[in-house]
Amino acid sequence: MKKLIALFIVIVMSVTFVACSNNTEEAGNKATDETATNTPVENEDVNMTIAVNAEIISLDPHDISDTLSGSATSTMYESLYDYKLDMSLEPVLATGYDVSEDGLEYTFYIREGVTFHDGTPLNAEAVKYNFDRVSNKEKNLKRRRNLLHVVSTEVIDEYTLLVKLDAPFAPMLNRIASIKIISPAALEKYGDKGIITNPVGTGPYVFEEWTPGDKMVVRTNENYWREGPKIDTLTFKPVTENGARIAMLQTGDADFIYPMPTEQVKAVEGDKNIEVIEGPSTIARFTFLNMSKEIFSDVRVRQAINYAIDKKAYAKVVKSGYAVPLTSHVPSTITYHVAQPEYEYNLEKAKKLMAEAGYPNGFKTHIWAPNDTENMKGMQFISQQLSKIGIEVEVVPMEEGTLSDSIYKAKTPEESTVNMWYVSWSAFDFDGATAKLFHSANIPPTAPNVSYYMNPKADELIEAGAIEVDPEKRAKIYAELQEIIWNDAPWIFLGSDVLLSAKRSTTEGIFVDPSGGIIATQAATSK
Amino acid sequence: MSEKLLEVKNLRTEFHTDKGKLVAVNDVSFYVGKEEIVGLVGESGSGKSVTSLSVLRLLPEQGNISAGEVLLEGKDLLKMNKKDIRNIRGGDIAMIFQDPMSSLNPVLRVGEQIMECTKLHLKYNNSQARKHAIDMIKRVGIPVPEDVMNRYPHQLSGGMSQRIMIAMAMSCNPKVLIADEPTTALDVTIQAQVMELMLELKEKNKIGILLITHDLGVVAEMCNRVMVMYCGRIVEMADVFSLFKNPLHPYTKGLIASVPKIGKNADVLPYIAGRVPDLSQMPKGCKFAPRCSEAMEKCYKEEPKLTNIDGNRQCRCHLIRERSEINE
Amino acid sequence: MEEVKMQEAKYEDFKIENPMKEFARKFLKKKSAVVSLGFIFFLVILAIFQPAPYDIDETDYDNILSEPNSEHLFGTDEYGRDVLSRIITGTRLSLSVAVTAVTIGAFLGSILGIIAGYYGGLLESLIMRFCDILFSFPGLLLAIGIVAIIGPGLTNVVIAISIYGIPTFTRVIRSSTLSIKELLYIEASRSIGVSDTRLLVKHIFPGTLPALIVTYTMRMGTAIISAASLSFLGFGASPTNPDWGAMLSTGRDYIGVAPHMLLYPGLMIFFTVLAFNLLGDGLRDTLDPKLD
Amino acid sequence: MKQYVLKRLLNIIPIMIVVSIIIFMFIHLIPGDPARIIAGQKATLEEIEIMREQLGLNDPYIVQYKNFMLGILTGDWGNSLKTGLPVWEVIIPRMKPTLILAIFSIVWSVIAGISIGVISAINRGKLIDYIVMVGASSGISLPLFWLGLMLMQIFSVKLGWFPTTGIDSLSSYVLPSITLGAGITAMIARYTRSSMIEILKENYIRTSRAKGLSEFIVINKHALRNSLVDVITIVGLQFGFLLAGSVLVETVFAIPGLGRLLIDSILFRDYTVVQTVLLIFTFQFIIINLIVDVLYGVANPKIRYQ
Repeated sequence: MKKLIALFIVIVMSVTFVACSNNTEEAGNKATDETATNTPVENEDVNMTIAVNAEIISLDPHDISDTLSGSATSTMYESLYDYKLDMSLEPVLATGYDVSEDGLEYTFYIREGVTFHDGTPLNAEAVKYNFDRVSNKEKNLKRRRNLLHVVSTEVIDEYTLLVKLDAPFAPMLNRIASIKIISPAALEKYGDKGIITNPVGTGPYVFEEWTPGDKMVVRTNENYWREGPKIDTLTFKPVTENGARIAMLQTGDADFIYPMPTEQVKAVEGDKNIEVIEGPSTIARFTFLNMSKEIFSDVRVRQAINYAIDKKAYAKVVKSGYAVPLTSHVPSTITYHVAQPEYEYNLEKAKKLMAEAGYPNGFKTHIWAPNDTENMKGMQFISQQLSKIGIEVEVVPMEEGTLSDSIYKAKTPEESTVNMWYVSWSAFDFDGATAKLFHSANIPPTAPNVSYYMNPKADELIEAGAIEVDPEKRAKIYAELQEIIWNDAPWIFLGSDVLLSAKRSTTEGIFVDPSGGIIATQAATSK
Repeated sequence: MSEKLLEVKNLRTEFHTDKGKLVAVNDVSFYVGKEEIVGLVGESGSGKSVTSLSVLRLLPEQGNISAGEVLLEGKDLLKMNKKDIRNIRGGDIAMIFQDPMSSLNPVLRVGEQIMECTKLHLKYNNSQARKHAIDMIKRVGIPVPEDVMNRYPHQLSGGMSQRIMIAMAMSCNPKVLIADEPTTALDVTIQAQVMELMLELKEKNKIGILLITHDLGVVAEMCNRVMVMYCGRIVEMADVFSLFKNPLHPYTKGLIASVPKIGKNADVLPYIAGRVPDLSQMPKGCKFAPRCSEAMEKCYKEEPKLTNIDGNRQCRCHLIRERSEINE
Repeated sequence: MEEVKMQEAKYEDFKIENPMKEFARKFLKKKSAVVSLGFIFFLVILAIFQPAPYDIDETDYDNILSEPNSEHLFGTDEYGRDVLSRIITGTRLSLSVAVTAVTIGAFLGSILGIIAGYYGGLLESLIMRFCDILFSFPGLLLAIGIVAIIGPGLTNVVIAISIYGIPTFTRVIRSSTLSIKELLYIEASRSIGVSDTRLLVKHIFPGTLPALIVTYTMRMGTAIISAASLSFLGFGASPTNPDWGAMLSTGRDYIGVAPHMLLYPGLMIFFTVLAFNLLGDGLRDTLDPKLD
Repeated sequence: MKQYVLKRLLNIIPIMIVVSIIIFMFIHLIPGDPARIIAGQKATLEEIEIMREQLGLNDPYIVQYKNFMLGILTGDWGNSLKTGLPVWEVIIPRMKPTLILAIFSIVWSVIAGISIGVISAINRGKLIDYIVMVGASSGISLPLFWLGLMLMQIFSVKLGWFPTTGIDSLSSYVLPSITLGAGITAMIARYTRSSMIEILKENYIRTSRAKGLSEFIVINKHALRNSLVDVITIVGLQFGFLLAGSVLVETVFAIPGLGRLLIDSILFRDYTVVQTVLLIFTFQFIIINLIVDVLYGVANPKIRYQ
């Protein structure tokens, strides 16, 4: 201890001595010393880094619900079918499927010659093992919600699997696409928790390391069954601070960033090494209007509000220009989307509707959303716009947990205290983008139909659409449904995001799909 | 008259404060001879401590010696550069202070603090310094010096601390020792021991001592010559016998009268009325005039000069001047 | 000079300076403190009169994020609102958040501190343990925790900052009370039979004032920074309010694009906090309370 | 001294019990249903109900607290609700960055702070003192996150001297530790300065000057040793600031440390992680205070442990 103190005093003495005797150089040395130690370890590997805005929560592909963990697991795992960039489905670990006429039996033909990273082969048995794991009620895995209609799975032969449903379910293939296939041998070996940190799949990359909260590194799978990436390793790095993420791209510490903060596009515009990539999304941005509340019970008020919002200004101010107006309750990237006549920005019309509804002088209300800057910006914008038709909107940012508590604690519409909720929703298929938000059975606390939209006709169409296996008939049902919802205006229809990512100009083969998933199967770099 | 070891000539020390410039010591001259103890007496605030600090140029930042000379065997300390004066400090002139407890560094062992001196001035190495320090501690009359060496100051009593201070001061064989109220903070019995020690050191080492005190008893017991200071000026200087027998200055008289004497009935102890004036509120004439029972009109207007009397004495008083003039 | 001063003290009856005058004389010598006081005074003027050139809620979607120019000296924000106007108007909010929070903390903390210092015993142990526990949750984390429980928003920020200011005041006031209690005159007046309450109000409380004033000033800076930090972490003021911290938190999204949104509110916070700290330093040197 | 340390260690037990109750209360007072948050917006009610049951959230608070304490005592701290990993697997990788950041910051700020304080004290009243002290006040007055962003903008983005974020090399820690240490440096500098000014008035400093010691030795040996005794306490108190500051700095520089983990876990209602991190924070805070007290005793021989 004494020695420590002595050493310490010596250091301080020398510093004061230097400072006393020579007052020109005080600081500055430290910096150069530190950079000297910063010589990167020579590494033969070609690595690419993707900086993302959140942390990877888990690497168990069956027990995640966030997009980013989905992207991360997608580097190592694959499913029977998967989405292409245009949101259509293509066979991956399956080669095809049949569906029985009653829509209750699906037969999947599994791709031959594919092996897991641990060397075990992919076959029908392995897929069954995975489906059974996901369906297990005891395990309560997050993906189970996608297989609720599955009653049983049967192995027909080595590469054929039969899946039986309890009721016809039109988006079944979309749900199957969400189930990634894990090596059964690895699951046996590591267990349900151990698999989180020891992923073994069939994907283009093999797991290398993951520090929860920090980066995940994967290495190119040499034995990938199709053409894979042209790099050695790929790193996912969570960088929550927007400015920091861009700085990484500017300095070359990152090869690809997602999301590219919309506000910052101008900042990188002049940089030749950086390309900003725009893409459509499945994300709808809107505001629930709680129809069980007196003020929003009149359709004219809800329409007036929609007329009073300048959607172009919304895109410009809130999304820095990177949003397109919503033309239905689902974004145009969702199959069966039909564009509806626009609620154009028309204050006169809005005021007239308000007056007709008995609110010539408007009313007071409040809007809720999480307390991050982006959501707060959206809320403020709505508040500013509605003030022009006399509606005084108090902006109430809430911490996310509190917000969900405040919304779901209401057992009945009468108990609900929410007035407006500024929110976004993203789904892969029409049913996913509709049922939970508009079916009368899905009002809180069951699900987020926070508009308390209860229209029997809409309920009927939602149910019919879900079991209609014929695409044409389905399209008709959904076209009618969209028109009804649009005219009832249970939401303020604001916009659909344009997804922004940015890459170094050397980066190739990394894409963001409309759901926000990062696809790096073909990653390559010329750096 | 013995050889002048340390001589102070016309010393003037000023302080720069937020109330302006204050003269703490004005035109002070005296000397200390070999094997001599010179007393410097006065109330608190009379400038005696400032005088002693001025000698070694140890004044706090705001203090400044604006005139005079301090000669050690003829060399002017005030003209030396910083390095040379440091060689004098603790070397040829050592100093001990009023409050021994606070004058030792609380976080350093006693031995270390003594050894520091000899290592610096006599260039001793560690073991030489250690041996010498133990020797010095023994000489100031502390048993088990080895044990004391390893103690921290707070583990010592007041008397022991002052002995250590003396040991430290004496460890480099100084020619002059300046002792600023060395016994004030100590118990009476300890006081006597410390004084005894100083007398003994004076004899053995043939040093000159400048003893600063407000205690006339101490002066009477130890000093050869005495100077009385008031408001930064020397008001009277005499050998110790003459001073006590026949004080000239009214202030000196007052001081001597206010010392309680055993045997006399002291129902009412005489004291000097009033207080030492603030340095920033100095009266114009004689600084003592406001408190002086014999003050005349002249005393309020004109400051008296220090006058030689009987060859060996000096006094700063209009009365004395007049008398001596009459005598002449 | 110190020795001389010490000795002087015994002879002070030549002239006793009026304490206010003496305070003023000493304080005026602290140039940085005087400048700071001037700046704070300026802020208070801004807060009261709010001489904002533009309506702070006036949006201009065609003129968003424009750089500082002759029309908008500090540029415009993401809705095209005038940044300078929002900063000026925000003065009231930022100052009142800090003042309220620190006042509540000071009030509760002082009461606890005086009680602990004066009565001692079990009460003191209880109060001081309470403070230890509050202190064992480091700094801002306590405020974050409190806001996490009671939700974000200005009122709650005020509550959180008040609570986490309490132990600081309790400790300072307690030790100040203790040292005053030791003073003879308290002993004397107690022996005459003055009631405890009177003693506390008439003698002890005024004695703790210097420590209180200095700590209060210093805490103002801490409170402003804490409020801004809470806003930065998303626990703070509503974005509709022109709160400096909230502006900063929005502004950081535009770093690189519209640095003025980050720079000016940041500088404003910095200068304000600096002013309070320098003023606190000056007051401490002048009032010379015993702080531990 | 051994007895004293032992006594202080024993004292930690009741404090930690109270702290654990407070933490438990804190966690359950925060509104928000972890089951719903973890399950996500698209979860079914049944899924949420099963999760709630599995997490024991339907049990009475007393039972939950009992299980929580039993778990801690038996070494089973539970699994992170968010990732499903055992909490320690989540926490341990997060400790290293925070620790390195804290050590870097404290070391540089102690060295710089004391040096600045000493220089300022010995030049009291001069221009350099004035500049240094206004600089130190500025250090305290800067919002941490703002300073971090500005430094990053200048030194990483514009000049490219340091990596912007992350913890890939030691140089990644330079800007974060400067940011985190700035305030502490300023605090220490101010404290050292005032302590030095007081100490330089002490009698023993006059003694050491009267011994003929050079000003350098007087300052660095005699004065500094004494001032360190005071400064140690202040350094100890700064650890609280350090922990809180690390939350902000880790956010700005994307350092996967404990502070960031805590905030994320609170937002996610990952109770098991929140309670463990809070216990670690308070425990280390208490331990550091104990170490500081002991150090104080070592540096200051006057203190005797009773």
